[in-house]
Amino acid sequence: MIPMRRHSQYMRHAALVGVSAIMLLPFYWVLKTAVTNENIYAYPPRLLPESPHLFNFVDVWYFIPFPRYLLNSLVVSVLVVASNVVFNAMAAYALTKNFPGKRAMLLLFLSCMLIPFQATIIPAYLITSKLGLLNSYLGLAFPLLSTIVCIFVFKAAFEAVPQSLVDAARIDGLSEGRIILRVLMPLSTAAVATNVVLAFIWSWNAFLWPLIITREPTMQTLPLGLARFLSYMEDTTGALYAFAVMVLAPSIFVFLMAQKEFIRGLTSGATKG
Amino acid sequence: MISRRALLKSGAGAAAATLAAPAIAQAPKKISFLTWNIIDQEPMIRGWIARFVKDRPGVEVEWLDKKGPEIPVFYQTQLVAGTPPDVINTQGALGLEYAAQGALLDLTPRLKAEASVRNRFNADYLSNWAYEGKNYMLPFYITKTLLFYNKPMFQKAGLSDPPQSFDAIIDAAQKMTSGEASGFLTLNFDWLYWPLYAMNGVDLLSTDLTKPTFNTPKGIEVTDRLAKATEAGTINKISWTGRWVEPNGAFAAGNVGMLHAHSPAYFFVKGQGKWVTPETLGVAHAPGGFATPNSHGLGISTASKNPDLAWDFLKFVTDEGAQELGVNRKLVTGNIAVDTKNLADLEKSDPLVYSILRTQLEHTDRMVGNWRLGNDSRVKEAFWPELQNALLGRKDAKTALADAERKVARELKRG
Amino acid sequence: MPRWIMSRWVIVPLVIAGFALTWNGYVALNDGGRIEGRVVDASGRPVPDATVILLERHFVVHNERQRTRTDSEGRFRFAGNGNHSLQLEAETDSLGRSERRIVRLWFRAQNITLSEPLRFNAKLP
Amino acid sequence: MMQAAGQVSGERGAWWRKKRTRELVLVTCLLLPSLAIFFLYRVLPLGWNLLLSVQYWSPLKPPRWAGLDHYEEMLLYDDVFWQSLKNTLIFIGASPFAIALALGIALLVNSDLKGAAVYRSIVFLSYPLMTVAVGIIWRWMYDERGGIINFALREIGLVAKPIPFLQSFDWALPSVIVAEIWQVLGFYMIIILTGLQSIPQHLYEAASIDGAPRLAQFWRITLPMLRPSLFLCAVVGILNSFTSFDLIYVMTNGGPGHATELLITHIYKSGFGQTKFDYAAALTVVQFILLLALTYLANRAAGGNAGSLERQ
Repeated sequence: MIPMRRHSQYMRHAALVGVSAIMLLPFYWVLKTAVTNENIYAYPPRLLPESPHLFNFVDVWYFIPFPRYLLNSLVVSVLVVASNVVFNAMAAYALTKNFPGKRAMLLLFLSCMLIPFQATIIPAYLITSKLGLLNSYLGLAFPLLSTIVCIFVFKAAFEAVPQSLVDAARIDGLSEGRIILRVLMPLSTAAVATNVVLAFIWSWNAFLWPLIITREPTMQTLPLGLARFLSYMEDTTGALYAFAVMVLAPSIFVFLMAQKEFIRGLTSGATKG
Repeated sequence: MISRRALLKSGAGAAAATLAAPAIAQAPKKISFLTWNIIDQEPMIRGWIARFVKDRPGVEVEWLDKKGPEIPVFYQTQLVAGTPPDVINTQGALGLEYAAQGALLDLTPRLKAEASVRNRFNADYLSNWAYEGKNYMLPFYITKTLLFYNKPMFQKAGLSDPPQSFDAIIDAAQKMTSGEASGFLTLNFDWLYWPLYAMNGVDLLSTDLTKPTFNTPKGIEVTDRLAKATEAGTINKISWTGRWVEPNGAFAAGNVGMLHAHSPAYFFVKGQGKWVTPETLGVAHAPGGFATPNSHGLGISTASKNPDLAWDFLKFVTDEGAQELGVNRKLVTGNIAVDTKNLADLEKSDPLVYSILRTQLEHTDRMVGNWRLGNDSRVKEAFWPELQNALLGRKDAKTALADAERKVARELKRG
Repeated sequence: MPRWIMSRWVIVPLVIAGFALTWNGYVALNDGGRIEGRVVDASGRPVPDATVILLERHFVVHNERQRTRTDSEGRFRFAGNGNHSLQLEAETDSLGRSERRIVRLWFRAQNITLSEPLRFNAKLP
Repeated sequence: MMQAAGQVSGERGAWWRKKRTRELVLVTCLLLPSLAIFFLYRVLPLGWNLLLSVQYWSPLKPPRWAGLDHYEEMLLYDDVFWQSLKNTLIFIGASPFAIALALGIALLVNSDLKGAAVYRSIVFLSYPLMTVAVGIIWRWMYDERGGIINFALREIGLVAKPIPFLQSFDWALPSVIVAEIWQVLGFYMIIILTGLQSIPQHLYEAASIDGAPRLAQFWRITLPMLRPSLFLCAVVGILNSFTSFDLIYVMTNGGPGHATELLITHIYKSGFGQTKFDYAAALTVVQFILLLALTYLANRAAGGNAGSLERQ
């Protein structure tokens, strides 16, 4: 009987290794192209990089003001992540309460999710210009300060916290705000991690909104740097793929750093009532 | 502007109410200059601005450069918000669309007042940006299509000089097609393929631009022959599916007989094609001298607060600036004096580029594919997908052109 | 020692900051913009008094920036180079042009001595 | 300063009303920031689009009443609309396959396998990437000459001549869908893992005691309990029909012809490419209604209520 169990374990490992290989192939392919300069239209493509060198990364660093774009993207992402955690927690806590019109509010949130941002560019720009936030970090971050999926993640995490704990805290005379901070948040650190990673991803990858709202090149973010790179180098050299690697690295870095909490957040946030 | 944002950061932050107090600071006279993907000439353009501002105290010029596909998004959002850049550089017929919308200033009175400026430019190219008889833009740099051909492939197929007619193109292409090699390839964006129809006497619209006139037996016959040639591999399929990197890359790979494209394609092909030398790359006009222009123009936004300053900047760029631009980027600027001088120098320093740029100034009276339409992109969206279906053999030529005619007529009626 | 010091949210940023500092220190020490090298003919003999041209890469085009001549032992020296991607080429009336050497630097104006000399295809008479 | 408790309901009513109103005030204050942002950047723009879709509007000309002309134009004359609608439905229709694939991987990873966390991270690694960069990578992998996919197919001998994936009318859309699934697969897997681990173990123990085979356990226990997670995956799948705008913009830009045109790219091209803002607004309204209907259907199918992540 035991070989049967071990046999199924090997089968599972084999399947997962296969899946991982398919998922990792594009990463390898972009890395391989980033470190070589051979004519990338030659056939057959070489599987192993031929005479690899890292100078493409140096070209990218100097071709566009990479540190400046990196700084802009980081500032916007920090702004978005911080506000996301605060606003989403507040909204989620409100949604755990029952008040008249709660179902309507949930439906409003769900339908807001379905409005594509690409179609709302012009009114969004007009509103931001009325608020005087054009060409500023706050303006870049404004539409992303709160996201609906994250509110639901927090809502599930708050509902997983036993009601008895919340009532005990209220009896001790804690104010609502302190209840969120002292009782609910510590128990849902994993949901916080989820918020951090998702908010970071969506603010870091925003492409169309920064394009519209920034005027000076010094205010642009990394995706716009990539678009400018694309326009001029027309992917004929390895440098474009070196740039893609340098743009992907921070997202992967943040995910791997917050990965333990993030996975635990999504996997235990909504459980163990 | 800045004070309001700092106030916002320190204030309630997200709950920002609409602030009533506009900051009326005595801003210096400022104009903004939006260019189309010319970031590689940053030092030159910064130099222009420095020189322009030096002897005009209190004037500021803000320079913005955007990638081609991003200019419509950026410019129109700014237009709606009422803060468009004062001077804008557009490619092909996009400028006419903005003029038709009323976004660009009519330059005819200024040109009439300063004949010296008007006579500076090649009249045919200047008239490319005339919408309903009024001039809206000045040439920044100009290009039109020509025929590049692979001399070694020509010699191998026993051909000596470039084809002089549509049939000659098809025959020459057939002789060179074998295995991976194909005979002919063209670019297809912004009507660049239209000379193939013009040399057969087929025109898209009537002279008064009100009715489509391409759905004729001759038009169907030409489309059919192109489709059959594509089917047989004589015409490389990338002509109808590629955009810029694919067609030029294929010609640079060295197994395509002819490339019908405009002059900037040369620099891409030279960058990628090791085989490209003055001896191996042939340059000629398309049969009949027909060519579709794809030039860059400079216009002034009607909502500009300093139109005179913008006009002054326009005159500066198309005179002093043109000289530098022509030399740095090896192109033709439409400024007659500058072009003749640059071409004279180029004849000695780079004969191949000289022969290419010379074609851009010849047969300028036979320019086609440049109908002065206010809704050019809509007519193009109505016509091209149908033609593409026919050329790729997904529809027979007759039904494709009939569908295209119905759609183009509808777009023309909508205005 | 408080536990959070050892958490990765502190260790990793510190490591990155450390690496960035040492790297910038190294750059500050080595960015004089000096380029030295030798020019030899096909058989390896130094070529005196050859013109050496330094070209700088600008987007996709290489523009000539400086010229210098080699000394009696075929050595040449450039100063004040501000770019990170260069090409070098030697030229004499008798031997024509040498191969065009692509020189890639780790940072702008990095001081460098060519490990391989610039080689002419032809031999000195 | 509590009043004497003896007074009758009127005063208790006032106090009661005061507590409820205090709670209502608290709820609105907590919701205010998020609501402000959604109102400014989602609701107002939708209203703007609604208003525009019934007018002839262009930036510098005074708007004229258009009634339902744009909708009529869309339904009767614009066959690119029908093509992009078909493509969008195919795009959304592909997400169940991706969800099934993610369910398979989640079941494999969810066991006590050594190193399951490593596999989990690898599969999820593709989600945080920038879609523009993913588009560049996949466009390069699908390349006819230098791409790895064509190379692998020819080495295996499946194909004699390389397939121009992104230039052929029938291969372009599936290729873009595969790239999108590659990126979103990890996110589906994580959501399903969330659901899997919220299923109490005692249900499985009871079933195995009764001798129910593993497959029956899956159909009667795992799948029904996973309904909220599957609903969230379906919603993410629906959202992807417009969040993958960047992927299509970089990979094929709607080409060849309109083979990979989605509603969102058609909206973008009509609005900014052809300066038909009023027509693009009408398209936006139609897309919003379509997505709302699809979400309602997914909600009904999943049986969950609007708060999708809420436990039963």
